[in-house]
Amino acid sequence: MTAHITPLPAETVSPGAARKTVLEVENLSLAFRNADGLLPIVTDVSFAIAEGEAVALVGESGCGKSITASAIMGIAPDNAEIAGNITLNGTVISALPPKDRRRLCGRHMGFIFQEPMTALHPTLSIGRQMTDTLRHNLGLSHKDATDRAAELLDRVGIPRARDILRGYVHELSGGMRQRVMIALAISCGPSLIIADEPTTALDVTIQAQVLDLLEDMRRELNLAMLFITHDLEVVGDFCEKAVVMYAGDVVERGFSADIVRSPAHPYARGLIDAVPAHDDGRTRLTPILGTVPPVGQWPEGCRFAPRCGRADAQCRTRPSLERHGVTDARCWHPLEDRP
Amino acid sequence: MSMTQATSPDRLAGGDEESFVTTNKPVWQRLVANPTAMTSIILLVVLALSAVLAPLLAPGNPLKVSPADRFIPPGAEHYFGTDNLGRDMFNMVLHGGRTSLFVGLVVTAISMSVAVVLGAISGFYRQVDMVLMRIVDGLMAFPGIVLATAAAAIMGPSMSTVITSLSIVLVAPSLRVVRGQVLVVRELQMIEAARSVGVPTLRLFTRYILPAVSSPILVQASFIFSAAVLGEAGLSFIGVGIGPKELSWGNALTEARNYIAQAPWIVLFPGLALMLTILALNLLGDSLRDILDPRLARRR
Amino acid sequence: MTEQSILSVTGLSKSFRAVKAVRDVSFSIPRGKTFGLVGESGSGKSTTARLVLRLVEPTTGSISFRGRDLAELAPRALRAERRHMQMIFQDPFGSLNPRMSVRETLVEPQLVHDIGTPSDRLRTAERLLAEVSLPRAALDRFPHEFSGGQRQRIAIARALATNPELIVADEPVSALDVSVQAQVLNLMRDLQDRHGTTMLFISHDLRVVQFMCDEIGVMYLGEIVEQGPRDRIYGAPAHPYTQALLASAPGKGSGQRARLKGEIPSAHAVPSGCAFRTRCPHAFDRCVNEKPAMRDIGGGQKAACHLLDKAEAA
Amino acid sequence: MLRYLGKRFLLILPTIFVPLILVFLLLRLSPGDPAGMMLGDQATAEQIAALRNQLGLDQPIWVQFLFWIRGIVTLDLGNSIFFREPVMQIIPRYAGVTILLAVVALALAVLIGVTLGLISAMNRNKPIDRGVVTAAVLGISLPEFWFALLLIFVFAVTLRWFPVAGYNPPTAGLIAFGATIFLPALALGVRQSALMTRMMRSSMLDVLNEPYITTARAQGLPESTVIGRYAMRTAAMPVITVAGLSAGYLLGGAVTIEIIFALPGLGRMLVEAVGRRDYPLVEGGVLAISLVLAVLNLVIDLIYAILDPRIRYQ
Repeated sequence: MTAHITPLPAETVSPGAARKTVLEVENLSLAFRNADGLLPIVTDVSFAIAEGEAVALVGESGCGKSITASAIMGIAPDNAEIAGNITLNGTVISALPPKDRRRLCGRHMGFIFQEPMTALHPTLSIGRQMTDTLRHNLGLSHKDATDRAAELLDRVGIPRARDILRGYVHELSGGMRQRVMIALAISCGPSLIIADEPTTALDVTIQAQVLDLLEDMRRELNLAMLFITHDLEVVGDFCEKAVVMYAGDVVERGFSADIVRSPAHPYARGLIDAVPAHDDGRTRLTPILGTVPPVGQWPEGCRFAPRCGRADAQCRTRPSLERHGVTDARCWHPLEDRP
Repeated sequence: MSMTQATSPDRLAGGDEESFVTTNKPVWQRLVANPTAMTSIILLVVLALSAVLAPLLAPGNPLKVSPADRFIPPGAEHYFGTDNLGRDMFNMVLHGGRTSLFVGLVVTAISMSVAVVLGAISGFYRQVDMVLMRIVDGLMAFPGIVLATAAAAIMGPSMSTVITSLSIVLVAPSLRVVRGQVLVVRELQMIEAARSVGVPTLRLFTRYILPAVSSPILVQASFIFSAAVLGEAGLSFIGVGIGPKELSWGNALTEARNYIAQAPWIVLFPGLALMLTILALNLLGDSLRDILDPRLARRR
Repeated sequence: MTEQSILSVTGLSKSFRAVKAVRDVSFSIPRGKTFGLVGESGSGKSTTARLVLRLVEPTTGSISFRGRDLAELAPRALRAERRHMQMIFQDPFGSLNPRMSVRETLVEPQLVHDIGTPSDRLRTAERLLAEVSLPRAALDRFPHEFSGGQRQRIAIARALATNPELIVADEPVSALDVSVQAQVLNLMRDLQDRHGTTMLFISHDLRVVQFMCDEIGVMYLGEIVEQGPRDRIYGAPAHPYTQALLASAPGKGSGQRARLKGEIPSAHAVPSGCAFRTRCPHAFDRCVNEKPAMRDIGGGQKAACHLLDKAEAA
Repeated sequence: MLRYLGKRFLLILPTIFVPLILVFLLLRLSPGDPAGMMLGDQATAEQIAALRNQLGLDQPIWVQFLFWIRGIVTLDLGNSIFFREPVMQIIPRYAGVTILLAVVALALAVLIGVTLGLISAMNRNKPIDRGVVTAAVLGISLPEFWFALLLIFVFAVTLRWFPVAGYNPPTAGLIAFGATIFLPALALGVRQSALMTRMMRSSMLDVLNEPYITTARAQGLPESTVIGRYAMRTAAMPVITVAGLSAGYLLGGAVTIEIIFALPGLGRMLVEAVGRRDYPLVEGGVLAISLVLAVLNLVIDLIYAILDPRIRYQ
């Protein structure tokens, strides 16, 4: 445990009940080894999630949010060099050998992917995929595993669970597939769920249903949830806290409501202003100029500086993640004009 | 010999999509930077030169019989030794290469041209496609060597028989590849975009579809070349190929097999030459595909 | 249909074998305005876009464009007419020919329609590039050298090359990151203001449609269930589907979300009567038997729902 | 599922008839009179006329075609000119050897190919993988008749482990049979095993990149289950396809191998029949090979349908 990191004040989240921290990520860095040496993908990512809490990892494509998730799960590619501490329920898991890491998967951490169509096996039945997991992780008999699988499907709102167990992923609609994925992720009673853009591929009305289901599961099972998304509006609705990433860095961290309403980091502000919001009657949007620098071509110092209106000479040195008002931001010139 | 399987099987893994993705460097630069490609190209150039220059490098009639010089092992006099009739094997291998490469070249040119024309039509007209593809199914499933054998029996073994039957047999896999590519490309958004702009059909084909399918056609051509060389050798080997009056690597092996115990070199050298040619062509095809199809290349 | 309507679609339908992808769609767009089609997957909005341009042949219906019925035009005449109607596609990586430089891409539409001399065409290409804020140096580059947002600018420039009167944009920003999306949306609005182009804008994103469109049609299972001016649709949605769609959108706070039950039915098996009845919270027996007709509810707003009859009767 | 198989069956019919029609046309349309060619130079005009009449060659071509079709459907292919007995009695005598040879070769190829391909994929980019990849390229480039001669030289002539040529049927005992079938099968199977090695490797590498493999790992399943059950199930599909394609190749390759090893098989019979201009037997041989291939392809389709529920669903 390092002292200089300010973990998110979990105690103040829900006054009255002190919630146990499930996941703590400290100074997580990840780089790919290739012919030219190390290619940094993610640097100094720190955050914590308590039980029953949803934390969003927000950013545009290529910011490193998905690879952060796979580093936590222990399923990052072989050529990834990972530094920093990952603590799950009080145990430092980042130091464990791969075999032991694998054992945590399913039983302690569940994963939900963006595309359930490709994330579920095309030629194994839904039931087989669920019972394989249940039998291996919980040592259930075939019959018990099948019963439990049917219960789980029922619980995530899938009608005719027994029939669906015999079916295959291509026979289901998009929403049903994602429900199966959720059932699979919670099947072995994990304390942490990592959901990688779980509703991006779904239609608006189905997206709302799936978000509701995830919220119900989180409350009922007191799950800690890491919710990876590019959509700040979903974050505001669904997650208590948010971690905003840009080019492999955490640029802002705090309560979602604060970040959505009055972000301190110019990038977070830019993301919010770039979206045409309902009822705002604007005739022009406020885009962020330029494009996200590709991995390997990050500028020195603040990585957002080349696209930032507030950048000056100071931004050529790297800012640290510090408390500004109600959120933490990695910025030399955070926005002050907060309500 | 593989006459029905010129489509290298890696294609079946789904390599048909996205093969038109461009990368930054021009193709030839990537070819030069690829050691496998360079090795195979150098090998092919050497083989082609030795075939073209055979009359200079090995003057004299390669079929000239000299009973006094039978079964001389390889040495300074006869680099590859002599055979049962006292013919110089080095001479025979060089001249045999002329036939093999010539047949390969002509068969590739014929079958690929036919495949491109028919493939384009097949990719655009459903009814034609139905008929053509059933014929291709028939040709692909059936061993080409049996058809070629029958053809040779009826039309008599000769260079033109071999070229005709190999071309017919090898059109099938090429046609399937070209047609598959045209079908994939036809569904691309850039084609719909071109149509929405108002690009006429002929221009659509020449400016949009043909350039997009040219890479897989090139790859396929090298595999067809190797299949044709192999096919000619196999047919000539069993005596239904170019006929006994001409010289090819396959022909050279026909008699040789009877003397394998006494003079293994007469089996070794023509076969080695044949294998090197096929190897070079296959390597070229593989590396071309790697270069032109980055989606597959990342696996290697 | 107003006097200055440049495009007027009536009774447009398309069936792919047993699948009725688009059913009896009608709308018209006044010159210089933007009409938005919004809907979820399977709603038929993209097929409608292609039907309007006759990239897909309509099964029935008429498409009146510049005073002629596109559905009746012979292939040659249709191709000539394409000069006046262009399309922008969703995928900025797929819609450009990777073997053609930006110069060739921008010259191509002019060449095909025989517009101007070669040097005119080149000047137009340069002007177009400037209009979409790309440097002149981009002319000799190839699509793969650009980012997604830049490619979409090139696609927009190509669509403008023949100075068309109508542009159909099919999900033009949904493949882009939000920050880039804003750049492209601004550009499209600027260009429309400058050229007075009429636009048919297809999107699944309610926010984007609200930003871009004057008039909106909401599609469900191949039909327009409600249409009207933007502020009416967003301010006072009349159809239960529109209401649910707006309520499902994120950013409204989780408490406010009204939920639709079930999934979108397959286009193979469209429910009888009102297609939306299987998911509608207010469905009653009449919805099973009788297909609701589109009714005018004032202010240019129309919706197809039996509830509107009830409300009137009450 | 039944509909799928029915459809596959219909699609397989051309694979039987196209080669037969080609051979029919070759025989009838080639210059020269088959009857004259069959009987040789010494035949009298009467003899030729009699044979022409017997073979139906004096009929118009479409009548010949109908007769020929009837012969195929009723499996009455006439008498062999050389053996002077019904073709349908000769074929089975030879077919058994060829089928055994092809089956043993295929078994060897699958065994070697799947094993090496898996080892290679699991050790990607390590020395063993590079070794296998190189060996596979060499194997694909190996002309099997030359490889057969090399095998004979090493194992039969030099080491004397196997006979140089000849054939013992399985009824002569498994060891005796094995001794005469092993070298031919190895020679015939080597290119196939190289092809399958490559196929298995690339297919496995593809599948290992699939999201559902990540899911299986993320569910905590041990690597042995992930590879053995989740990855193999899909990675095997292309290998089965190759095995199906191999069948035609193996039957073709059997021609040369049977000649080299003096095996009394269909391929050798066919080449000899061609040499003797025994046309009924040639047609019979082609039909037999077509039928064997058609049955094999149906079996492959059936395996596919069992392994892949998506096919059953169609």
